[in-house]
Amino acid sequence: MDQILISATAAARLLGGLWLPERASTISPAVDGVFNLVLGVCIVFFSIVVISMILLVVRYRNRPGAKPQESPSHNMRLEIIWSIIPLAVVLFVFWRSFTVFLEMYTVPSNAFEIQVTAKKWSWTFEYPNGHVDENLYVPVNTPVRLIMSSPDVIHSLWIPEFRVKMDIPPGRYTSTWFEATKVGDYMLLCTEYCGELHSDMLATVVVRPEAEFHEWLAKAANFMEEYKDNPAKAGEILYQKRGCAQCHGIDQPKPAGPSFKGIFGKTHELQGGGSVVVDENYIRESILEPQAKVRAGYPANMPTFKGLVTEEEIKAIIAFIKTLK
Amino acid sequence: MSDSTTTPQTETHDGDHGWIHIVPARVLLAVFAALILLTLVTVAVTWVDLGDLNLWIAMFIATVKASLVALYFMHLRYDKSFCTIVFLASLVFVFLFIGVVLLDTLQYQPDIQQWQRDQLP
Amino acid sequence: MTEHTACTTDGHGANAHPAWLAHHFHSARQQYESGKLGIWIFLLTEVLFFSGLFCAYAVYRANHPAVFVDGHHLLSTPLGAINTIVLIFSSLTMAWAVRCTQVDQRKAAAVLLAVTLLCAGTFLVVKGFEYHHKWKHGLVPAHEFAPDEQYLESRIGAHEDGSTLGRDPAQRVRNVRTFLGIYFGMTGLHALHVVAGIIAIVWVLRRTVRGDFNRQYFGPVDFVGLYWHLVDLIWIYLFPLLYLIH
Amino acid sequence: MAAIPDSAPAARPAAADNYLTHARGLMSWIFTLDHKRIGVMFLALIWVAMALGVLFALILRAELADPGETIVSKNVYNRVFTLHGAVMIFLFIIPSIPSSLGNFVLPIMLGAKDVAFPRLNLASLHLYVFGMLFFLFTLFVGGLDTGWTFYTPYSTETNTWVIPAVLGAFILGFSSIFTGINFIATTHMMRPPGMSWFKMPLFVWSLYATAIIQVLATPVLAITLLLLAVERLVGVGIFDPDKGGDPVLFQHFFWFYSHPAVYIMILPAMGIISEVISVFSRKHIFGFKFIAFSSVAIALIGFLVWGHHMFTSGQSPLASTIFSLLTFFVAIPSGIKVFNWLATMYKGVVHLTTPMCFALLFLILFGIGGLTGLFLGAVAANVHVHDTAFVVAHFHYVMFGSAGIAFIGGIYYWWPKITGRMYNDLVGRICAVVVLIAFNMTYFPLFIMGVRGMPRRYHDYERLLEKNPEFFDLNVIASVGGFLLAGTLLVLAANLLFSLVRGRPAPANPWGAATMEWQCASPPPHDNFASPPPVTDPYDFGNLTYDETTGGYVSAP
Repeated sequence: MDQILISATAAARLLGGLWLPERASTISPAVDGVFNLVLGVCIVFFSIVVISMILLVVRYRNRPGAKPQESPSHNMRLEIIWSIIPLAVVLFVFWRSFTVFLEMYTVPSNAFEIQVTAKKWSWTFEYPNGHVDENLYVPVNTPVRLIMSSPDVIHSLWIPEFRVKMDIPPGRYTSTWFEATKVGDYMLLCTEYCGELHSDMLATVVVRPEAEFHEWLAKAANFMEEYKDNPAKAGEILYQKRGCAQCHGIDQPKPAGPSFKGIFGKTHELQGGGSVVVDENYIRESILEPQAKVRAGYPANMPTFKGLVTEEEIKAIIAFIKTLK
Repeated sequence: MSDSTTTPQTETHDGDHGWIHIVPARVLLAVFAALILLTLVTVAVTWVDLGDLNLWIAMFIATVKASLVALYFMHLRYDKSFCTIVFLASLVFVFLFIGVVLLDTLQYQPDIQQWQRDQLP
Repeated sequence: MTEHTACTTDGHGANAHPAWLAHHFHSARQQYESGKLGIWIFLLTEVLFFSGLFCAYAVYRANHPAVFVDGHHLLSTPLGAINTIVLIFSSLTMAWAVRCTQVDQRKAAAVLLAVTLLCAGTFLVVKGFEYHHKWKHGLVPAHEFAPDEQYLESRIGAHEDGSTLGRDPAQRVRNVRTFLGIYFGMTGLHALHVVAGIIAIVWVLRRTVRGDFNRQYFGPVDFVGLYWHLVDLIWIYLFPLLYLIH
Repeated sequence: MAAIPDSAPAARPAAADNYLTHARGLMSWIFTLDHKRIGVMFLALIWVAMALGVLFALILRAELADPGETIVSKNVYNRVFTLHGAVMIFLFIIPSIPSSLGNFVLPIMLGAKDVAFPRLNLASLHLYVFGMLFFLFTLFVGGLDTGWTFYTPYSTETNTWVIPAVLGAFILGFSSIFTGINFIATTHMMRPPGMSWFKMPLFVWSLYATAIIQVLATPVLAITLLLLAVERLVGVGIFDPDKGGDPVLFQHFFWFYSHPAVYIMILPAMGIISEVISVFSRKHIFGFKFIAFSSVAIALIGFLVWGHHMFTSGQSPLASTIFSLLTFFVAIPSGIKVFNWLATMYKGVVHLTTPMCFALLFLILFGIGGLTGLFLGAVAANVHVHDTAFVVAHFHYVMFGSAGIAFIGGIYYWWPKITGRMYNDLVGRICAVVVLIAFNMTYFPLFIMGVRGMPRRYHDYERLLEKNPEFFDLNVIASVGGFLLAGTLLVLAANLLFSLVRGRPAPANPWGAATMEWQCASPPPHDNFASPPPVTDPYDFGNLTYDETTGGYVSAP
């Protein structure tokens, strides 16, 4: 029943909002302007072609005894007209698109920089004060610059509401910027095919007023102190924030990585024979050198977290895994 | 390459061999000698360090040698002009391809170097 | 294009269809010129085929000059020069063989083709020696690329000048690996084309000895000749680009 | 011309000596040098390839009908969309028109006995079969999951079967190069006396322009695929960033071929449309020189624009701006062609036979497909819609909707000449209308989804439904349309195969066309013409009158 309800509201929304998603960044109106200009050009040319085609077919349809009338098979003036006019139109479209592209490309100097790392099937965002999160929190009405890199394959960051997209090839930095104008939550998608869980590689863009954002950032940065007495809780936050959840399930197992539920203290077979008891240093080793002892039956494509995780955070994660009986 | 220059030439009768061109032996030998000479020159030039100029001199000499081979050994001078058009077209598209790819890779090179510097411990 | 002004009823007039003229061609000239156009277009595809490697070379040379400054010391210029001269000589003998076929000197053409084969063989032998020399020092850029450090030091260390001092060895190994990747790519593909050339020349030699060609029908020899000249032409560019780097 | 009497009893044609009955036995087919037999064999193989591609498409559409995992897992879905792309492009649409219809019709259109290099033509066919075997091998051992673009570094590190597929595409590239060499040499050297460049039919012009692209662009694909295979086997590092390589360099190499390749697909289709619209409007083609030169212009400018596939790939803004400007120039010749076709129909007598219906369908779908290319040419708009369902819709409208539909129109146009049988015209016309509806049902929703936020190659769009609940309905419409479209294609094929058994024998010139291939018998004799017929204007239908008894046209003496 609810499926029908969703479709009904969706159909209404579809007809209401003409095509383009919500405009939530400073560049969106300009991009939509170019988009609608090209849409107009398309509708005009398409209707010229189709209407004249229908008229010609109906007017000169094959009636008995109809004879083709004499008419010239070449007319230089006509050819010039339908070469120059389309050329003028497309050059005008190019000019409009070029001016908007210049705006999209030049980054304002006072931009708030966030390091983005896209790796096989999860995003991590690192804020200037060192806090790492799996969602993108940004202040509203301030330009934000994303400096992106990938350790494995090409990914691509797309935020439809901001009209922003940039591929992230490995081995270099690529960057893009936007200035959010509306508070709210938006979806961040990976649009360059990157393997098995390409369609699960989503994150949320959380736009908050400036004050609220900075307050959140400060609190989030030192959650480790906050949970000093309760490392398991800190471990659980890290389990979410660092993308472990993407591959290691707890209740419902995931294909990419072994589940964490009740594994502490157990012995597990390893790929290529041998077995290991799951204790503190096996977990620590698997975080820093994941390829060292790969559990049998799972693909060995876990990226290393060496240099991304502090000793204190490893202890918190171990404490968290212990609690998962 | 559509050109209307190759409208069918009339040919008097089957017997005429006007279309066969035989390169005289002395031309072959002269071209061979020139090529050997140029090879020695291009090797000799490397002993003199002229910085970037070396590459362009080497390329110039190689192009001279290549055009000698193409014009005389490959008959381009004596054959129908369309064969030359085909050969030049291939060079045009090679330069287009290399030129634009170079233009682009040079532009985004700083991003790569910046990333590589960050990887060094 | 041919146009028969003296067009008789069945289109072929007095001279019956000679054996070497294909049924869908009107005259020897049409067959020869079609073949010439066809081989030239094939050479165009060969030029563009190699353009990919020349483009990779240009991109690396423009963006990472150090790769070539380090790498080219590993090649021996004398061997490269010998190969160039051998190939140019084989081009001469090939062109001469085509000339002899056109003037019906069948024996001379056969001898010259044999000499061309000999030169091609020499080229491959010299190439083989170079490859073995690299392989011996572990300089083949495979998955586990473990070059012989001491050999690298001897070849590159000796030429250390201001620009390359103070570069850490790991970077040098990366540079050498990329250079060797391009070196083996270009010369390997060229060597494959030399082998294909040898097969084509053997085929033409066999037909020359069998006496298939005459004054009016020498297309195959000419076209294999053109292919061989292109192989030589590509080497003319490869030699300075790989061996004569400063 | 009165509606063709479809119900006439199918009298078995007298066993005249034609290219089908000229020689018997399997060997006479496998090692034939006759361009007509090679064309027919290519047609059959291309139909098989299309069927395989459509099958993969149906699996994709069935999976996407429901947000979660419907019928295939993520890994299988990734393999199916890769094989769908690779089979449809390398095995179906690149060789489709030039190798089958082109091989059959070009020499007869020039009054020649065969293409310039018959053995090269046969080698092209054998290479096509050899390449197809590679793809079938990849299919049976589990397929590959890199996407038909083989982007590195994913294609160099995935453990699926990439190398057989890459070698298959490498071999099919040579089959395409050989066809290109053959057509350029034939067009230059095999024209009959008196046929200058501007007395040649426009289909020959479009095949000539296509051959230029095949010959200039395919070698670069060959070296790219070779480097990819070497990269996987030996790990040289040209495209691997850890070893100093650059993945964007691979994209430059790949798209330098793949953009001109889309013009290899569309130009022959435009050639067919020029022939069909002129013949079934009973009027001389309008602006012959402009259509001919716009084919060559598209072929040459097509080499300057490959960067518009890489606007968001980290390509420098300077290069993006240059490519965007040049992309707009390449749109102009296509516009000129469409306007010239419309001008051709002016004051003519439009016969709505099946080929004409598909030509009009081409005009509509190419209208939508070509114009949506403007969104992708403008950098500002491209950034939003790149790599989304919008792009998928655009290239299906241009490849399937234009080149595929024109291919079907071309088969229906030359079917009487190839097989000597007439098909049921009414079934063809009805199918054309159903294809119009089904096609738009299948691909127009993808435009809307792409703009609203549906990326490309997504197996599961469950979480996207929160923001865009209409994705569910649009995907359902698309899937239903997809199955309807596949069914119509089946009916179109069955109609032709049925005509082999029960079709009326076809007269030499059923449509009243003035190009040379209609002046020999259908199916044509082994040697086409004893001597080339007199060269006339290929679009002058003045002295052709309809003859009731044979159901075809005869030229008044």
